[in-house]
Amino acid sequence: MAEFSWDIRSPLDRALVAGPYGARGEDGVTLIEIRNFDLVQVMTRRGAAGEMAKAAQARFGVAAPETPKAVSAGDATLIWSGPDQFLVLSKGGRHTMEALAPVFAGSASLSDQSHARALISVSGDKARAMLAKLSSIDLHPDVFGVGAAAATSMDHTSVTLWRGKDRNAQAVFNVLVFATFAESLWHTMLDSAAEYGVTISHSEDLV
Amino acid sequence: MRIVCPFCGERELGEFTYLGDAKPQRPAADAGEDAIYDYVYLRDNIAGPMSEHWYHGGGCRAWLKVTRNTLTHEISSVEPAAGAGAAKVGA
Amino acid sequence: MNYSIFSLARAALSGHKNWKPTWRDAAPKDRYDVIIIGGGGHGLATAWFLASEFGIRNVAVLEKGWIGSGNAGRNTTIIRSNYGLPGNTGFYELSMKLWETMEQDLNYNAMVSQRGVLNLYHSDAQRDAFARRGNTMRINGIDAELLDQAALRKMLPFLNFDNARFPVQGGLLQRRGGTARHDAVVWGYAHAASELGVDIIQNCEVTGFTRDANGKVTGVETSRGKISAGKVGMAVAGSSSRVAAMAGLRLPIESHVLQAFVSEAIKPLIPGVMTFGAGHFYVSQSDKGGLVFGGDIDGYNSYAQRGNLPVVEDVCEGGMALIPMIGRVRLLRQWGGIMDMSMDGTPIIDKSPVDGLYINAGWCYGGFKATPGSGFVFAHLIARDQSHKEAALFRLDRFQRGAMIDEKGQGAQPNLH
Amino acid sequence: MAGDQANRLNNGGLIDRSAALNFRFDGKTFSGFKGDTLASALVANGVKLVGRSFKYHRPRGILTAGSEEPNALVELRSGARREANTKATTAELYEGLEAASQNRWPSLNFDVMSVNQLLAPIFVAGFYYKTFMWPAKFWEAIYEPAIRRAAGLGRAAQVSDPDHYDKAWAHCDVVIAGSGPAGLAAALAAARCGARVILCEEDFVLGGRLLADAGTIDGLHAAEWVARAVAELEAMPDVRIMTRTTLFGVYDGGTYGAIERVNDHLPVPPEHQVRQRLWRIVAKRCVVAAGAIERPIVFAGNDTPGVMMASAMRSYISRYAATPSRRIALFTNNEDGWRTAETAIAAGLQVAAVIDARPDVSPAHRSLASKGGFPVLHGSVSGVDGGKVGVRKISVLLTGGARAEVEADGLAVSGGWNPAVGLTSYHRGRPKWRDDIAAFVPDGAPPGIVAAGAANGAFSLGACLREGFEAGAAAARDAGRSGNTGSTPLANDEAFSLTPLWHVKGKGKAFVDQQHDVTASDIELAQREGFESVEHLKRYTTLGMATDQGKTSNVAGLAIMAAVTGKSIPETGTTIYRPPYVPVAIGAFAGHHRDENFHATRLTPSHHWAAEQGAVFVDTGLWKRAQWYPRAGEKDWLESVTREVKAVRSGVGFCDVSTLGKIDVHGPDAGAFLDRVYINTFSNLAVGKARYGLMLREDGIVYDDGTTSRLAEDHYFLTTTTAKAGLVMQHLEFCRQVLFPELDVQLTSVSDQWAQFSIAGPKTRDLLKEIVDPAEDLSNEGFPFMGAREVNLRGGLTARLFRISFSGEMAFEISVPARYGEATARNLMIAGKAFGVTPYGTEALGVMRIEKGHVAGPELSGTTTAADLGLGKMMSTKKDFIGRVMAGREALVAPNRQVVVGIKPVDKTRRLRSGAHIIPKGETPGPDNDQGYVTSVCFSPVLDQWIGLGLVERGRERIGEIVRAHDPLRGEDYDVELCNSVFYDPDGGRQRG
Repeated sequence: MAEFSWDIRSPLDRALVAGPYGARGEDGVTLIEIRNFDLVQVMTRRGAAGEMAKAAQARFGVAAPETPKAVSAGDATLIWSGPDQFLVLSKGGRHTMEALAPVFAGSASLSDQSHARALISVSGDKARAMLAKLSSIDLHPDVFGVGAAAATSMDHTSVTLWRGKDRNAQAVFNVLVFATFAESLWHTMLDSAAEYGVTISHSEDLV
Repeated sequence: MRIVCPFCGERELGEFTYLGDAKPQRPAADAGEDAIYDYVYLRDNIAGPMSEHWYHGGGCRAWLKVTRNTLTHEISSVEPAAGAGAAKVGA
Repeated sequence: MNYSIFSLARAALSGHKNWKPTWRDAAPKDRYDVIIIGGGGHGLATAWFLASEFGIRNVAVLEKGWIGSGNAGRNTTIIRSNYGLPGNTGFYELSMKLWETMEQDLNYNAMVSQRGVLNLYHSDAQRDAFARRGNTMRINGIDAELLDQAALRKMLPFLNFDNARFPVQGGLLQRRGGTARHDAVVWGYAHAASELGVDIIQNCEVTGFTRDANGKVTGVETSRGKISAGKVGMAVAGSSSRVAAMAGLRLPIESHVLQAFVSEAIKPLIPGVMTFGAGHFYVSQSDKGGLVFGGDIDGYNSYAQRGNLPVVEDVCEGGMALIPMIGRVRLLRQWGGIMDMSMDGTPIIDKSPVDGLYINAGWCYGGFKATPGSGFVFAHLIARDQSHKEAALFRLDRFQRGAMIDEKGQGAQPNLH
Repeated sequence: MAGDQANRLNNGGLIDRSAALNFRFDGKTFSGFKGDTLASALVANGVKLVGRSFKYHRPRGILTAGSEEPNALVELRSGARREANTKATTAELYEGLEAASQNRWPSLNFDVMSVNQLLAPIFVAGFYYKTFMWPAKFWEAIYEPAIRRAAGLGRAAQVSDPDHYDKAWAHCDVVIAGSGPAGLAAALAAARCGARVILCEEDFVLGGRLLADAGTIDGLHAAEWVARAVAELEAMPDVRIMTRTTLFGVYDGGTYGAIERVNDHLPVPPEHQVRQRLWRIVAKRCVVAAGAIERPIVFAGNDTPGVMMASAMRSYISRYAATPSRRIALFTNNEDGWRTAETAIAAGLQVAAVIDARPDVSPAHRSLASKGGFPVLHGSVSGVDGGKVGVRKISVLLTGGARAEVEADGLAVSGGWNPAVGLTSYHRGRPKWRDDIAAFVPDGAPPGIVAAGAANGAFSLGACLREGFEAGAAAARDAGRSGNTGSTPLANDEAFSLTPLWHVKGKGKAFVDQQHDVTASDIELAQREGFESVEHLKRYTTLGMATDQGKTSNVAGLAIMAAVTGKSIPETGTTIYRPPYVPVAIGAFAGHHRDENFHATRLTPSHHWAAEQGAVFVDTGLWKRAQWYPRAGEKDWLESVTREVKAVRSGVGFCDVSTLGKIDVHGPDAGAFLDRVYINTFSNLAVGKARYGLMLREDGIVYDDGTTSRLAEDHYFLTTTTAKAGLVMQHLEFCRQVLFPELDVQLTSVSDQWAQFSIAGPKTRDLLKEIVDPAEDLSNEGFPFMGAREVNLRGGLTARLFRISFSGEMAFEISVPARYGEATARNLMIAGKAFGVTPYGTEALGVMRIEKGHVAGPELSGTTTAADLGLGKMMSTKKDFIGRVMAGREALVAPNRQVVVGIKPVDKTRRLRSGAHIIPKGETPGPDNDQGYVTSVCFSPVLDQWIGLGLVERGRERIGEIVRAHDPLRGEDYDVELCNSVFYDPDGGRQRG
């Protein structure tokens, strides 16, 4: 009987070529694809806001976001994704559907999105200039600070965008894009960033 | 045009999809054919402030009731549809 | 006043001092047999056909601004009869036949130019839908040709065949389609109707209807006083709901903004009219040299006669996707018209539920090409109190009966038609 | 090379004499300097004749020094980068620039078409409407092509634009259009308040009129003040200065369109860079400091090369150190025009005379004249001698009636100034007339916009600074910023005295719109023919419709119309102002959305695997789907597809169906919710079962279909068609949030979460047994038809398995988390190897669905009812659902509707084509017997012939009838039989087996 191996492949597996891209000698934008994560959509049931909030607080030690923001909770990030709903993002295996199901039983419906999205982190001196070509959101530091989040569109493609913790004193913008659009948006990102010079890599860790 | 989504804040037109006049209410199942014909087909087609259904499909996926002047495109109010944000109902 | 090269040459000798107004700028009389509300192409054509075909010359056309100030002066000038559903097919062909003799009938050059209208397809499914429509046309005696990619490569080598997200695979061509100079159509009908005694009254806004004890419409109230009439016809696309409301009617119509664009004038570049099948873009080149183009409606109810940037971008994206050589051609002007969007994308030409009031409405973005046909069948309806056979399906009650004429299959959502 | 620039001053100007640039105009090489425009470089080289006019092909020179230029239009660059109608006055000079004059043949100097001037008496406004009607056929064949060739000015490139464009968003508190004194003052005030400021300047240097008309501000020379202001602004992090950027449009909600000419000043954009960028600027407030445009006076010969706007002449002399003429006459009706005489004298040029239309001239100017030794003539210019070599002699009609002549090689004209009212009028606000300056000023501006400085009719330097500063401070305040603005920059308030003069009557053509060759007598003719409304005037004469958008002609045109009708100018009114403020390249509006990037591309989870297999892909919406998998030796697609179908029907195959829309429907009321959106019932579906569902629009027409499975008591997994996935999600959210908010339901799209494959064929179970954990029971009893549940796979993965069939064969759909999609495809190949497993594409999928009579996109056309599709019995009579009532309307239940039926050619070798119409036998095709059409076709390997589905009048009652398939488009007409739409295994035994 044949043996089956179930290789996991990111939707950007083919498109992502690690290394420099675009204008030579420039290093304006850093793109990192993050590959190993669990992502669960939590949708509060009708009238169950209080119960859900308690459950979330108990599980994560922080309040679930009720407005567009991303809340860091130790080993998870809770990202607002719409009214009565948020995403739980964690390193693969930490907060899976199976683990969260009993937590929210009766107070929220869960939907696994771990495979439905690709996660791209954008940083660098020119990150805002590059994102201004893709996003209609105002990313000025006074307006879109650390922890700000938005359910929005980039290049007519739905994304969840939030600002993570700064890295090397630079802003980091995280983009969750639907998996089947990921390669297309990736190429658009490269086109937008090429004039600034790009450094490309991927990571198995949430950064 | 920019719409202030009650959940997301001000967003640009491209994130929204338009449906139309929010005034007609879907008649009850037994309301009869005339009532539903009226609901489906007849419009006041207001020249002035009008309550409209917009969908924030490029954002939080909430359906919104937007009051917008069809003569000037000026938006005077935006509220969520009854079932958007229902988790707090009764709470 | 007769127009020809000879009259022009004679006038030149006298320094063009002897030309008379193209139409008489009339003041309202107390009473007319028929009043047409709306001095656009449809209203003026209706008046001309009433006078020339149906012998009713005591007619006034009331225009709230200057004639042609509505959609007649804001469209992209395309004429065609390439429809696929019963009701539409015959009507638009009637209109096309009238275009073909209009200039001689009116003694006015409206620059009717049958340079061809080409709908491009980009998939097998689209080809099949075009085949169905083209065969409908042929069965109705209308010219239609289905072209494949090889034929198009020869005919229009500049289209994006090889480097495109949705490569052009072929097209449905109606050679008799084309363009006409929109303003000249208005002026031509005004000129010819005026010659037959029709009063064209500008700056005369209708503010209400006068009704008798039985509710029958007996005339109109206007910014220039009351005028009585045997019958009143409304041809006010863009304002249909507002005028109908004065008679207590609600219509299956929404008003939407459609933007249009013209580029700087350039030497001949694009031969006929073409429509992109994988996005929202259509284009022709005017006699003056500008690329006249447009796309989809903005999608929201509007009476503002102007639109927003997303549609401008969407249309230009379509243009660049189809014809990448136009990248450096500059967009010169953008404007918007108010479309009378009906619930099935098809017009309404019918007696209204109010006695004495006749409705010509719901033209969506297709009213210009219908101008002569609409005028003819509306005049027929008003004169004979009976629908012309080619407009027999454009009834107001078709939505109650479930007899919609929905070319796009989008149902009762006007912004999708 | 500077020696070539005979008309270049030795000193002064904002040009870099150390950076000479060579360029070519009409094949001749010239040189200029960095800092020049093409126009200023031509001026410096003594080139006067630059173009030919639209209709009469009259020789034309350079009239202005800005984006209002009507005459000096060129074809810039060559080949694929050729840009027609480029204004020489705004084209920045670069090394190697190539330009050619337009609308002339064979050369600019000798233009054959200038014979049109002889026909000018006939070519009056609207002449074409009065002729060319006979013979009718001649219009398309002869007249129109000739008119088209003659029209159109420049030639566009005939090949794909090789440059790139992009688009970006910017956000700020205050956006400012223009960087003249008012714009800079506004920027300073707003920025000092802490506002986020964007300052847009269409020129490549900041300063606006200060670049040519120096003055003293805060005691500093204007240039020094500008430098300080710019330095202050540049030091502030929230100020963005954008040169080469024109704010062109005002859209709703404080959105502004701007075009940045990023690299138009270079021969070719650098690698990875764009040519131009479209900006959408979102601003809380906007200050329009776009200045004013000097207006001409209409007189005979006013289009002669060498006639130039007075302010433009100053710009060439002061800013570019280039002298358009050596001996200059000035014709003015206002104080400001005199500055040109001052500038000319300061530059050492001769002033031949000043012709001033006003009754009085100030003592200062009188003494200037006597010092300069030139006469001041009270009167008007009535004619110009010159032609293509340029101005030689000027005729003057003196006040009182006498005539005089002035010899000069250049004539500067100032008729006053028109504020740039475009941006403030784009929301259909009409500007208002101000008698004191005889000009329209902004009124009814869109919310959040204010004009300041010359754009608002303030023509003195002091007033410009004050208004700009106040407007900037107010805008920042309105945007919620407060701070210390410092003090207002101060300058003198020069007097602006003007006596309106629009048109000097005289012999010869007097041009109002120079580019479109609209003359004063054309306007009089239009009035005579009843085209009195300004909009009729514009349309009849084409006044103001040229590439300069009437910036120098509109107001003069309506002033002349006002004069002939006896109305005032404000009564006559203006036409509607329309964006863009300057013409914008179509490529910029498209940005990167062109070629393959026109729209996004969606890839299925097995895409790259399928590509490795050599699949041919088809575009389905945004998706790329494997259409078929050709094998070596197969001669065409039909052979490949037929093989795939046969392999499935005799063995097993699989197909990626991940493109179907997939929606999780959760919550206690999920079943009740689905009952309302589907015509059939789902609340009674057992957990672990799937059911086919059909949904209608509210108007009773079929909207979409798909299978929905119940995975748990409160969890359904709904699928939609590929085409409607997004729309159905939107529709369901509408139902949930708007129509039925009382239901406790949650919806999520899981389309991208799951890779889904259909595995079909009699050997499906054999294949699955290889890959599914042996403990799973896949027998008919253990996993019956329409079953749905999770199963474990060998190697540790959990998958969902659905026993549903589109092909009519024994089939399952398997669903795995999407990142396992590619592995699944590979593993299915391994598991099925022994059974000859064959991957199949959308074509084979389509063949099998037609053989089974399943309806799809062509039948779900948006006009068909459930009954039309043969699914009327699914409509529940026990509940309300969307579309129930409207579906019962008389015409939708009429017995003669076109309904789905099977169709096959009587001649089995014949190919059937979609789009053929159905006509009864023996009748002549016509609208009255057009009974339907063929919707879907395929070659059926099972039946070994072409078959199809169609929508045919009373089709189901006519099974067995022979009718005609009439296809005149393709020259075909043949007999077909109407038959049962289920061609294959009509009792469904195979899929249940």
